[in-house]
Amino acid sequence: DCGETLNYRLKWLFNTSVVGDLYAQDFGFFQRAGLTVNVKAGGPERDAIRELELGHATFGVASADQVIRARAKGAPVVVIAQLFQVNPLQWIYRGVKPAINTPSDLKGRILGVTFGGNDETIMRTLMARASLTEKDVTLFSVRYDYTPFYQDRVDIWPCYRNAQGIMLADKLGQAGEAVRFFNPADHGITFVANSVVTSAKTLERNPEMVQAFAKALISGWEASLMPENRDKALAVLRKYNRDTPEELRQKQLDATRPLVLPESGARVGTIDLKGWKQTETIMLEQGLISKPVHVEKALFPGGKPL
Amino acid sequence: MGLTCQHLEYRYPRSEEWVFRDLSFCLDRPGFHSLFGPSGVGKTSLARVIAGEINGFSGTLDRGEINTVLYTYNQERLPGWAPIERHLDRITPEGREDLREHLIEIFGLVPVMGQTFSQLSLGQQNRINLLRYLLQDFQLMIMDESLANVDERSKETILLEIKELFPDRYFLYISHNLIEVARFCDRILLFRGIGKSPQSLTFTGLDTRKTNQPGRDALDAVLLEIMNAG
Amino acid sequence: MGLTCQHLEYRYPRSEEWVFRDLSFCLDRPGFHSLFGPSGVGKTSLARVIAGEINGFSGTLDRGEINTVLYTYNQERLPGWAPIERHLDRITPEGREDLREHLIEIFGLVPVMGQTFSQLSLGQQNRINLLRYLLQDFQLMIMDESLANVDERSKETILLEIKELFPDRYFLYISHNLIEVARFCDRILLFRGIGKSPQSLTFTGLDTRKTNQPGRDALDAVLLEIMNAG
Amino acid sequence: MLGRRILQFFLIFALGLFGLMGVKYGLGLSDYVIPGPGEIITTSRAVAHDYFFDTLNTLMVAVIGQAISIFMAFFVGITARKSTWAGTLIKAAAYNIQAYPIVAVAPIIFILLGDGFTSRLLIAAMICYFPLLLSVIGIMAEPVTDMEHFYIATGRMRWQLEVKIRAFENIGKLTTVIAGSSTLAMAGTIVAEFIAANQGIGHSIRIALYQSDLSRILTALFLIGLFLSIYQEILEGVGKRLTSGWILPKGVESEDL
Amino acid sequence: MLGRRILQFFLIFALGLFGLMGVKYGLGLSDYVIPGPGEIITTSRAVAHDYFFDTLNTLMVAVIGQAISIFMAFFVGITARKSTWAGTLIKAAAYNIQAYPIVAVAPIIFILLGDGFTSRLLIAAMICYFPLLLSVIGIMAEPVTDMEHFYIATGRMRWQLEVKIRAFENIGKLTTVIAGSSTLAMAGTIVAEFIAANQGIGHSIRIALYQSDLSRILTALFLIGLFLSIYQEILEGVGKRLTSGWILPKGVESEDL
Ligand SMILES: Nc1ncnc2c1ncn2[C@@H]1O[C@H](COP(=O)(O)OP(=O)(O)OP(=O)(O)O)[C@@H](O)[C@H]1O
Ligand SMILES: Nc1ncnc2c1ncn2[C@@H]1O[C@H](COP(=O)(O)OP(=O)(O)OP(=O)(O)O)[C@@H](O)[C@H]1O
Ligand SMILES: [Mg+2]
Ligand SMILES: [Mg+2]
Repeated sequence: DCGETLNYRLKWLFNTSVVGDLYAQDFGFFQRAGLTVNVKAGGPERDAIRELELGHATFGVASADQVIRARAKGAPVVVIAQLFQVNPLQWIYRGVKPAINTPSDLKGRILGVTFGGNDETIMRTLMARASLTEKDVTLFSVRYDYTPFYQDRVDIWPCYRNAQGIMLADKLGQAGEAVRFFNPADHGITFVANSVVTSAKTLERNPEMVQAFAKALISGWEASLMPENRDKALAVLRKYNRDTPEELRQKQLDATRPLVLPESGARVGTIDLKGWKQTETIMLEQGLISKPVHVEKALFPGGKPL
Repeated sequence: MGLTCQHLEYRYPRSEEWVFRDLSFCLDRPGFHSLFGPSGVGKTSLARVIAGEINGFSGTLDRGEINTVLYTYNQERLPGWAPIERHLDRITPEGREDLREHLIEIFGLVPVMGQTFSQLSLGQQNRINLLRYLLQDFQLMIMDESLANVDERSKETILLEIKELFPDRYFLYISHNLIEVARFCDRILLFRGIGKSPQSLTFTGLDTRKTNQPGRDALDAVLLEIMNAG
Repeated sequence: MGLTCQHLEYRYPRSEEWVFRDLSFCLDRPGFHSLFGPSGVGKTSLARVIAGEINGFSGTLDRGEINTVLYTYNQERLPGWAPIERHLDRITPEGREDLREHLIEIFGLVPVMGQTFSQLSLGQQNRINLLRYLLQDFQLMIMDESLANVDERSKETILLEIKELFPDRYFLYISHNLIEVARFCDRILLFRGIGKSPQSLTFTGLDTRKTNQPGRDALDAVLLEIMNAG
Repeated sequence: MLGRRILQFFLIFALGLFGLMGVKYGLGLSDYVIPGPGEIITTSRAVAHDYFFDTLNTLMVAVIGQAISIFMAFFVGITARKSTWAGTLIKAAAYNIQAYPIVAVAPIIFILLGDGFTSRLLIAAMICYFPLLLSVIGIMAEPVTDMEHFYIATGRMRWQLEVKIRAFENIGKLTTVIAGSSTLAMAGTIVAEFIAANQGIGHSIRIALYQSDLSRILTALFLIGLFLSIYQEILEGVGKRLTSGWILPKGVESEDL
Repeated sequence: MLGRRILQFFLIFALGLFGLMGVKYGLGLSDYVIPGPGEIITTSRAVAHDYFFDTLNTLMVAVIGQAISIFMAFFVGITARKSTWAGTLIKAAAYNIQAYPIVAVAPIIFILLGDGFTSRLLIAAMICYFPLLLSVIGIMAEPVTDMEHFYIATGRMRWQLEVKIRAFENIGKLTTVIAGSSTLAMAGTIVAEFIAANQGIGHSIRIALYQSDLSRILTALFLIGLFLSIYQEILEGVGKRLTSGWILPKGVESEDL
């Protein structure tokens, strides 16, 4: 059934965070593996795990909290690769504000969080670590609209470091304002971000195909982030993300590289077992799941990329 | 037997006034009869009771041999999406095409067949409306001021023709023109209103037909009789 | 001088038939006049031309000393949100309250004052509508079948009263009842339709008033004259 | 009467739920895709109390929003009813603004009004008023000649009277549209909360969506439907009492009032 | 005529833009809150071409969506016009479903229909049809006694005829609502694209929103308004031609047709 088109549902719209996925598609990585893959954009109303189950997609991208929640509800989802080694979800704040060096520096500030989103989970965990309660800070409900941050009504604002982070920094930079980022990982919070998932059934029935897919995808990602392929990668982004100015795309691509290719030199796609376990622990602490799901069972054996 | 009403009583919902009370009358034979009486006395209400459009009255209403009652009034309208010709065509029961053409001729409506209803004068509207009812099956036709806005000459032609064409049907003609009623109608049901007893009286009119045109004295006699009673 | 029309021509937009062509007539003095003619001949159209509701005619229309023309027709309705009493109250010009009460009395409408318009019988509706127009300022009132659905006795009372109350105004009474027209009207404008020449003829009726009730022979003479001309 | 509407709502909701369960068990889907009955019950028990008050909160805003939108619809509809230049300009403005997706206009609203109660109300009213406006314009633009003739002929016609006559002639249509627009007020408020507010059931739905929690969403939908049924019941009752006091139609209808 | 509507649109849009600039310079807001005229011009030049075709794409879907929603509105409205149990049940169902925010129902729609063209169309139609439905129910529930009497009395009344009579009697109101609903079809399609599609101007707006690019959003709003003006102009023209062929009202109106 290699002739069949495999749908690969991303988590988000086409942007720099999915450069490897698009690169693999456009430069024939899947084709060479004998697969026909259709990479589809995601969005907040999209849920790749649901689509896997319904057969609308064969592979997808989901965040770790989605995977854990789905496992908690019996969805047979398995993780075959972890795309981000560092969670790109960070907080941006204006350079003129006092720096946030430890979580306890959050005290007394107005913090943007997306209620229900995983930034809320992360922020609450940080607060818990710093023994801050909701009385010590002001939580501000974040929407898609950045106006409250622009108007300086909120001190720190959650964003993807490599996407909106670049854009926000650029906009404020044009107005002569410098920015800084607050990265939870720097304070011991590892909360895994996007991973590639498929259903247990697919893995069981067609392990070779899954393997071929994972290999092709990871090769695509590796290639897309190689400095010598920068222009090709940018060309792909230009094609799918025509709306971002070229200059920003370059900055975004450069910011994506360290998030996917960690300094430790681990291979692209490596599943960070410890990170997953901590993610589960955090979710348990925060009451997002009621009992342990043993997420390691959902990770491809040994945490090694296929 | 024809139509018999006994001790009819009715008042409109949420109204305190009785329209009629203890109203009894009888239409004993087919023919062109009249329901006559001053404005507001309850003719329309009674007509709609007989036609089954008003319920909630008390007393007995026995339609006898009459199965099909049609009630038509002068404010009815035809839909405007087609010329009246097409409307008439669609509502003509099979086999009555000739009757239809004949009536259109007699009613003087040939020149307006291609117009839509709202383009007609009031009298033309009246005539079209009556015409389409006459094409239907009926045993009793109640004409509530159906020709009120038609000139007398046309009215005379129309009435005489109806009487010739439908000699065995019942008609109940509501009109405010006493001379007309006295001349053309057979039974004249004079409706006198709630204050008087009996509430209705029945007279016999001249029942003029094409073949029988009574003289002026006969007319005067009937007129006098009715006027004295009203 | 009163109302003069010369060579009036009119056809409805997008219609090919002329309603009237080369129509000329003159109403030379105040009084209760009539516009008479068969159904569909163009009475309503002419009335609306005179009232200024239809434009786009050609020919000359000279209203002379008449500044205010009111046109009223028998299908008008009063809004239903209040009893007619309240409506009448609101549209009575200052100082005419007595006139209003008097007319209500004469028109036989006292018992229905508390009802809303849709709760009235057709003839009651007719009367209310005419009544409110009579309370307004006017020099010429065109009554287009305004009393068509009212019984003859009420009609007579009403017409005689109107003539007494407004002796110096112009009225143009449109009705299909020739006897009525001949009896009550002064000038009778017979409208004969596009086919005939001249299209209109003017007769003089009996102009019956409370104080002057002509006999039957006079009536017969007028009737005959008009019928021969029609 | 109250019973009937709520009964109908229960029926419809139950049907929807059964359909969903049919899909779930028919396709053998996990609780993540479509939650099972057990989970739905547990979740709804857990959140019922909070959601109840959230929905109540939303309903309150919706009621005010509806009142505003009725006002707006009549205001714009009456001003725009004539085919004059000014009338068509207002109409064009109203139509154009409506075509803009609220999410796109919302940032501008927030800039101007902040993201508090006012914005929420304005967004709700803007979503709700337009359908009302269409009906109001349709009704207000059409003369009721037989009724208006007298007032025009005697120089008594004022715009208030014209509006009153036309509204009254079409009171049945207006009450249908107004009662129905409560639905839109509710939906509008929820959307407003979804994009702007920190409270209300729209806010709760947003959180549940982020957490992919269909059981919560179903609970929210249940409460929304229930509250709306009750509200509409009340509205229609009031409408009926208002109009039946006014009109006693001549004809067959009068019998079965 | 065509000129007038577009002229009006330009006027309105210019007014809005001036208002926005007024706010910007009045409050001294920086370019990232509200972009300045220079940036707006540069951006709109840059995206005009793409956005033009996006909007065209959206308009196409909106036209189809509107057709579907007219069909749906008449279907539901006609079935629900009687106050029978079945009629009120359908009405209750229609109303309840409408109260649910589309964003909350969207996941369920995606589960059932996938994320293709169908979902986009369905969402667009669902947003557009309800206001139509309200008008259709209002109109269909009200007897036109003087016209229907004959058909009822002679046993000729069929539901098709009843619907035809009532629709025809209210043709002016219906055309107003239908022409106006094009606005809602457009808004509905944009919302559908916003949450479901990967093309169309709704999709572009979504991207612009994530990039917080108000200049692009303004460009998109301009194009949406422009296309809609043209579409409505056409619709109203067709409506006028259709109805004027049918009705020649007796009365003053006939003069100024
Ligand atoms: N819907 C209604 N509600 C209350 N009262 C009504 C209603 N319709 C008519 N009436 C009253 O009932 C009485 C009889 O009315 P009806 O229409 O039967 O009179 P009618 O004899 O036909 O009069 P006309 O010759 O004027 O048509 C009148 O006094 C009228 O006011
Ligand atoms: N809106 C219209 N469009 C086209 N023709 C019309 C229109 N209104 C009336 N007509 C035609 O004009 C002619 C005159 O109509 P009008 O209503 O003036 O007659 P009328 O003398 O008042 O008749 P009636 O006594 O029946 O009321 C009729 O033949 C009619 O068919
Ligand atoms: Mg009557
Ligand atoms: Mg006439």
